[in-house]
Amino acid sequence: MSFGGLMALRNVSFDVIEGDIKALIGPNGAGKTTLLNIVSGIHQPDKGDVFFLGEKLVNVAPARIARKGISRTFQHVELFGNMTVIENIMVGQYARTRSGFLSSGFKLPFVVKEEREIQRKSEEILEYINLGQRKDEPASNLPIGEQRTLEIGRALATGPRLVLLDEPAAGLNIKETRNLGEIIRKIRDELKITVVLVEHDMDLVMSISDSIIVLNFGEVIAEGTPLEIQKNHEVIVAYLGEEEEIQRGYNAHT
Amino acid sequence: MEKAPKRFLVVLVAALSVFFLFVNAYAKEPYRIGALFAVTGPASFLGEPEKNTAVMLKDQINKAGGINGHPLEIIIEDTKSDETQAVLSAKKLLENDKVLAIVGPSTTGESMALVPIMNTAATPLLSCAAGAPITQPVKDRTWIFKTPQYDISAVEAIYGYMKKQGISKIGIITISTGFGDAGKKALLEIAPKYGITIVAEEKYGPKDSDMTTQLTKIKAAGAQAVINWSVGPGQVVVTKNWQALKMGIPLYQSHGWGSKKNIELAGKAAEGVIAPLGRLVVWDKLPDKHPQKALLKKYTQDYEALYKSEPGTFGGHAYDAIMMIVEALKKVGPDKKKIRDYIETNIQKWPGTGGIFNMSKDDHCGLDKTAFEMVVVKNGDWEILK
Amino acid sequence: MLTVFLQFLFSGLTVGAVYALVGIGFNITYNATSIINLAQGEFVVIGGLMMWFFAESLKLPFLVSVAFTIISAGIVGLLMERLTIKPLKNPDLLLMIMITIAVSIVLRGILMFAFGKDPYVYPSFTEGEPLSIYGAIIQQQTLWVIGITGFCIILLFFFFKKTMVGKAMLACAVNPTAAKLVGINVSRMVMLSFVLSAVVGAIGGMAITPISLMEYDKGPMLAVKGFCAAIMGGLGTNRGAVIGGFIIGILESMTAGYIHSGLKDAVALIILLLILFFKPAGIFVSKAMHQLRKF
Amino acid sequence: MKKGDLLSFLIFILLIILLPVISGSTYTITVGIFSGINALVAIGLCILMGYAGQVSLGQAGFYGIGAYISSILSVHAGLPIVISVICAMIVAAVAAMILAVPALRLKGHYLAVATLGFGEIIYIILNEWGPGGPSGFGDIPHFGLLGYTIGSTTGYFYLIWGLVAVVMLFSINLINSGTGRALRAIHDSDMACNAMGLNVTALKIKVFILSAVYASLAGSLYAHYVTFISPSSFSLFYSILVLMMVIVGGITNLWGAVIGAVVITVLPELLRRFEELDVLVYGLILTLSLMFFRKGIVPILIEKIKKLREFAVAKH
Repeated sequence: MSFGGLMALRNVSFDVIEGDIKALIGPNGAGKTTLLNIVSGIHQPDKGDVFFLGEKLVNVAPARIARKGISRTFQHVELFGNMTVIENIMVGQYARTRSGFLSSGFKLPFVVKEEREIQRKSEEILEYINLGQRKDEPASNLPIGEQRTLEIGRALATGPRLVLLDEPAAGLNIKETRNLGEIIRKIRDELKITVVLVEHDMDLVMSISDSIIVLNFGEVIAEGTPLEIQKNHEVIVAYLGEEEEIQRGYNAHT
Repeated sequence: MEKAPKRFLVVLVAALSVFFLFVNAYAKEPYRIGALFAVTGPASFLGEPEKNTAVMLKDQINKAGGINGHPLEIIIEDTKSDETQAVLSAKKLLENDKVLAIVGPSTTGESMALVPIMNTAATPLLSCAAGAPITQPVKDRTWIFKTPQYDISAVEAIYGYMKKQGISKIGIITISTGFGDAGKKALLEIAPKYGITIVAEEKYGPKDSDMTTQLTKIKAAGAQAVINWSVGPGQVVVTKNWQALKMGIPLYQSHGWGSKKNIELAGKAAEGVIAPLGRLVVWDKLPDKHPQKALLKKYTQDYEALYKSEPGTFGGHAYDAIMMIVEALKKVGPDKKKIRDYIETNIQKWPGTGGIFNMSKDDHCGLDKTAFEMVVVKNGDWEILK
Repeated sequence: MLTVFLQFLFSGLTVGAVYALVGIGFNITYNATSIINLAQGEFVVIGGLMMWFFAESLKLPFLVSVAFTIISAGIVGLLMERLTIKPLKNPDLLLMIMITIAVSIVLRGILMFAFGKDPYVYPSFTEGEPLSIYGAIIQQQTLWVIGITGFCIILLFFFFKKTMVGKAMLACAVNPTAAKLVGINVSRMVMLSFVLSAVVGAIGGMAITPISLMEYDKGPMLAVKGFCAAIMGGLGTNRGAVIGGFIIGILESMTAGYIHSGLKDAVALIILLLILFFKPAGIFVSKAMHQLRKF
Repeated sequence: MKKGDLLSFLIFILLIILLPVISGSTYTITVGIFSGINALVAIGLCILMGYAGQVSLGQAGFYGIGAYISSILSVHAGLPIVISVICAMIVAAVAAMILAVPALRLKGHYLAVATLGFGEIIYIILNEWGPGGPSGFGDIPHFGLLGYTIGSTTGYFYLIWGLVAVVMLFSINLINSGTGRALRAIHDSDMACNAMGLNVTALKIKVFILSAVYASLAGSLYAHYVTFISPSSFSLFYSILVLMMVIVGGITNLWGAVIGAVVITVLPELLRRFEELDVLVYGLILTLSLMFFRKGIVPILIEKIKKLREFAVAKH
């Protein structure tokens, strides 16, 4: 993948095991979001492939990828700000309904039934992510923490097999982050949905991930369990920078 | 609160006195006719003089004692050159103002839109637009008349003159509006009858600023003359382009050319331009015994004194329509059916601004090519060609 | 053959130059505000009619008339911005555009009231015989129109690239908040952009009136054509508007010449649509640049 | 249907039934007829712009297609009018699809120009090849159904406003359904819609088609009412007029489209007394109302009613 001659990702290859929480970490500009964008179809790679349940995802439209079962959240929250909380969740389920223009306009019985079903299920999801109380508020009125949770709820509403979370803890306080961790774990354990997570909050990453990949300058520099990653020298260099490493060495000498 | 009755009384007295004044001044109830003109919008070059004419005639007639003592009331509505507005205005005149007859509208499209309404309302319409379909077929247009000459008559006048000049290959250039389109159809239709071949047929939009391309094409096609059929600034631009290109072939214009304003705008370029014009614009060059001369002179001079501009052919259409209705009212009174019948049967050898009218059961216009004179621009003035 | 072709080309250049100037007018306001000012066509009309008023009716000397015309157009632009655009705090863009349409209706009403419905004309800037190039004829005024267009473009280029005010105006376009932070008076820049676009429009009007005549309701047609020119080249780039204007003008003239004059507007529009479908942000705007803009 | 919608709808139906009875003058009813025709076009544009966030300056094109196709079919092919009207709607739908597929990739001003271009091309086609050319063509039959012709003004009023009611009902249902939600979602964020698996392009195209079909229906009704049509009624001017209706009425509310259509149609009638100055007064009223009622008439009314109600509740 390259942007205007700038190589954003190269030779990146990894697998995600079904039912895992996989974290993608790396310094700013390492290419994490780009990677998510490639998987969800927003960007097309110059070279290489993405496979999901045995199907090739390259050159497939984002909406179709979503319908195949990959759902996501965004680094900069992309809620439907003019709609209420529950409506946001309900939109998430629309792609799986049969209602179209004519059937909706004529209000055919099956449309009414589907709508009732969506309503019920949306309330369920809101309870699940602890937003049941705020269901009729405009989404843009929520504090950022709840907006991020709502975005996750909306991603779940599409009925995915895999959710991609792009920095879900950004801007959250410690308590909110802990709640978030709970929710992500519940997604894996109770809903059996695979999670790929891009995150800077190392406490969160280390506490919930089953495995971690580290990217730097568009390349994978390490892969393994949280424990392995914490000890990896290259990762420390990437995060703290070469100079600081030398500095530290110099300090050690004196 | 207690002041209210007193105030009411004052108002009542005032209203009553106004009413009695009114009744005293006009012992008889007024005859009310409607007028629909495109005072604004793209066809305002038609509507403006028409409206002025209507206002002027109303004042003149009332000053002279009205129609058999009945004052004449003309309610003028602006159709904004738009068919929908024409329909609405006509409905208002018929329903709210209960008019005896309607003069106008100014354009063919607007007039066509009113045909079913006038037939249903059984009220005469005297259109000021030229299109032949307005009054044809007459059996479906019982209540519809028109005062402008047919486009075909203007074309016949041009072709007749061309034949005398030995011109047989022409190029035509028309404006892409109803006016130009009607002209184009007439030009194409009767060309064979006069042995004329149209070697190039061009168009331009009403707001176009340069027609040299079209004229160049006409010249390249080997035409011996150009006919431009349009109204508005387009005819001046064509004239200027024609001169700039030094085309070397004569330029003919439609009867829309009949305004001194065009000569002014085109300046020297207008020299030598030929057009079939109603006698209104050349009244001062007519022989004194011509039946139209007296009325043309009076109308033009009155109009110019009042509005400081010339009425042009189009104001004359409104003049003819109003005068026909006035004459009918004078003879048969305020009865729509009788007005219609009077106009159809009694407008015979009737001199108007547009020509000598001869209405009949089969012709609700009553003019032919003799309504036109071929006129050339010479030294910034009109000159009748023989 | 060459003669005929050249004649078509000259005709296209004449018309195209005017479209280009109107297109540039659109760009000036767009660049400072993202608004498409649909009263731009009325500015052109004001230019032509006021010039007639000063030069023909008041019989003022030529240059004085030009100066007065420019000043009066500038005042109209200023009033328009102060009365209708400024009072609205962070309004919806679509609403603003509708307001400019409403203002154009008002301006047309005033012009009709003041000048009536007749067309006006005054003599070319220089009297004399048209020039002949390979047998094709080019009127002196056409050269004036093209020359003035070129002059305006060069002047605007230096204004935006070399002067502080010009740079400040561009800054407002790219990021009004940041511009405000570095001390640029954004409100004044917006006002200036309206004045400038009115002046550019009026200059176009002054130049074409001897060729095409001018009447109160010529504005909408010019606005539509100029808008198409600006879009074809890519909104915001003056180079685009100029080339877009000339392309449309020449396309119209060539279609009239070689296909049929009834279709000249249609062919120009179809080409415009095709360009948009393949290059959704116009010829000279890259996709990345386009994405920076909300509209 | 929500409670508020139901109430408005019932009031609406009542008004439709009563208006001709109260007014008594066919002039007023005729103004009502044109308001209704314009309302149909405005409702379509309102869904397109207010709900799906797409601009169109080409509605006059579809309006013209409706008028011309159904007139040509009923006059020259002798088809029953209902069939001609439906055929016209199909043609408009196909035209909308052909335009929408490439055009809806554009946004903002570029989309506006693409639709404007489309509308103008239709106008030129009607001018060049339409029956009668720029002069237009007449003697189009009045609307009829099963051998019964609707000739009276009142009959036509009920026909048109009955259709407006049906279209309104359909549109309200649509807006309040899952599909309507999806449309509003497009308005907010294309990217998120994609992530939700919504086929944004297909939805946009469908709304565009819907608005075209409404406009086409309105055009057919116009043609069979006036019985004469010419291209000048279907120019860019009309597209802008409809846009004005939607904005003045309030773009975020379907009732806004109806109210806006009525206001913009009635306004010039009220301004007749100003004679030639009416254009100026019309422009001034538009400018001021756009500046001071920025959200549009209906949303502002709703706000006021809400405030009144809150005030009343607070008083208790």
